[in-house]
Amino acid sequence: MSDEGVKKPVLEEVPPLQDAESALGGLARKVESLLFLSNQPVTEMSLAEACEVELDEIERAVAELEEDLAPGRRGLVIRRVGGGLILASDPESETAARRLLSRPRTPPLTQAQAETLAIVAYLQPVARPEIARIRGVSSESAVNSLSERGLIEEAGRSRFGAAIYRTSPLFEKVFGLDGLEALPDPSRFDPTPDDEREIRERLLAAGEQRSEA
Amino acid sequence: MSDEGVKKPVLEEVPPLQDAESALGGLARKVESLLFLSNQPVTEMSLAEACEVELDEIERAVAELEEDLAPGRRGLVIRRVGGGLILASDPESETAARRLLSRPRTPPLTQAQAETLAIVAYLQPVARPEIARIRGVSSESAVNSLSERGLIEEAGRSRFGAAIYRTSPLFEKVFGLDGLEALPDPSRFDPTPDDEREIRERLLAAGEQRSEA
Amino acid sequence: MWMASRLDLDLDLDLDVFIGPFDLLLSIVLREEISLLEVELGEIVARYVEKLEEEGELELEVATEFLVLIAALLELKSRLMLPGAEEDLTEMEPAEAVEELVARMLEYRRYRDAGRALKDHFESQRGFLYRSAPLPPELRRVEVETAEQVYEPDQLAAALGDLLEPPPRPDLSHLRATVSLRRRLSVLRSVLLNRHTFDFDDEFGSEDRMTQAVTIFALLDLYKKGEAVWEQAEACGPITVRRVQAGQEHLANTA
Repeated sequence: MSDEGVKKPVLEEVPPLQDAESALGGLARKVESLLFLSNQPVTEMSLAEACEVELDEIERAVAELEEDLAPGRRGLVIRRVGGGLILASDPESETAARRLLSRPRTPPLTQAQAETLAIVAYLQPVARPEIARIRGVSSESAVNSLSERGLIEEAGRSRFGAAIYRTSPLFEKVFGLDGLEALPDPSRFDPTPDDEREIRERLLAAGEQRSEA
Repeated sequence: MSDEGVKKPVLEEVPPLQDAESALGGLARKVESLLFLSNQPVTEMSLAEACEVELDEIERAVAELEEDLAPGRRGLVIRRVGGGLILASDPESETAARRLLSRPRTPPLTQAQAETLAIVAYLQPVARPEIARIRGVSSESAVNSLSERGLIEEAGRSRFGAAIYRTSPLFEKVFGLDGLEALPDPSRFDPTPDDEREIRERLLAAGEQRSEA
Repeated sequence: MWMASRLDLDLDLDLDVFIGPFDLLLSIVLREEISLLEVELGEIVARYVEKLEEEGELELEVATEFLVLIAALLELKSRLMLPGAEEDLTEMEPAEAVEELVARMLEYRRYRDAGRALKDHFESQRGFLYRSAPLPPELRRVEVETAEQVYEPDQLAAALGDLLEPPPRPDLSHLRATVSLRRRLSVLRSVLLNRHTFDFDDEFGSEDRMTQAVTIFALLDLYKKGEAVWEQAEACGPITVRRVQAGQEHLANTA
């Protein structure tokens, strides 16, 4: 007696439409679901295995879906990439997507990100191994996320092949800086160092101690 | 650099089809794209802002899309969840999807978890001791596992320092609820006067009998 | 207080399946086929509460409250039969307690049923799967034109200041040397007993730095005592250690 009404999802109340020139066949529907859920290209072979059908059946279903998702028909398109199939949004909606989705891409900086960004900002251009030496730990993930967020960018390679970083124009914008000269004087947080060479040396010395600890 | 090739859509090469009884209108296409890209429910208001159109235009586009994605027509369905719209795969493909993504099925709720979740859902915000009082048993492990599964979350402390819980946005998502108002009416679970009388009488009878022993 | 065997006769209860005392009580009370008159209600519940407590699932306060209610229920009739016999110190009259127990059971039952409904609903919704793909990279970053200031530059200066600070020396006071000079001395002596001369690296090169250092120290001690001499032709070159025969002291490492 307890669960009448709850059990019934809204779904079941609507009878499936059968008209359906525009509806997809069962297997094409399944393929669409699978491509929707996967964020990597999926081969037709994997689709066939997942659906437990023969490859040629999948091929027919994919052809049906491709026709249905032909450019200009829907918000999604199907693409063949890297040997597999993947769904993508129609490029037409890119501007709207940017407005909808790119806003919250400025989460607070983690301590690792703040340190890494400070090193790049004050010492730029600076090579990745140097960042690691100063922080006393590998800084790969902080460097990657700063770079993915567009706050730092590669500015070439060192003689030894290491990536060299500098801050980006976006960095100045989100920190409200009118040029790099506007970076606050770090001496406020440390009384002594005055020139960049000295800061660099002290940073490296402190970093080496950190990594030994 | 990894996404060149993905970026260049097939689109430009193929002239858009114009036949299109079955094709979506421009705004509905955009809405479908946006919902595809977002993995959180999106309100109609945000869609309107992103597309720079009026709310009623979005409502019409959503209605068009809802009709198009009606159950049984495609591999995707559109759902109203947590105050917004979100795309989901059709449940028909669940088994194939789990095979493809080798994702185990989420475990069902245990009875203790279900009771605890019901208390939190209907009484929120509710403190942990209150949950124990109603269940007659410490509910720590149920509370912890619901928290771990992300279905409930802490919402502060009571005056006496006890953790207070409420349901999470994920709860609404996995239960397919469009807001907490969509929970089944709790009066459905109220005992009838007959139930109440029966329990009282049987208890009293036991009490009398016992004391005669 | 009551015979356990009678309980087993009367109803076959697997206490493990109940998830709380109210759950147990409700299912006993509502079982049509048994008469509560026949059942040792109090004992079953008490045993169950005990079991919960053993498993650490019962909060003392919750249990006490519950048992007070049950006890009051079981006293009900005797209190009715002996009106005014003794004024109990408990604030609650048994009749009142029964009412509260009924209310609590009903309240519990409401959430038990709501929980079952949620559980079923959960099942019906499990088939819907949501996309969890990350945003395409070009949507992952803010565009320069639309970006606004969200961070304080001082954050950077502070972070750099933290990095300038050399870390505190690790406290090693809790570590005790595990290499003993005495032990290294005896190792050296036993090597020299068997061989007149040996190469330091051949012998100790595979030891850790600490052990090697203490061994050198021990070697100095042997030299001081006149038991051994050692030579090293060049800096960082091989070290040759030689046992000193009587009357041959202090040829030393001047060679």
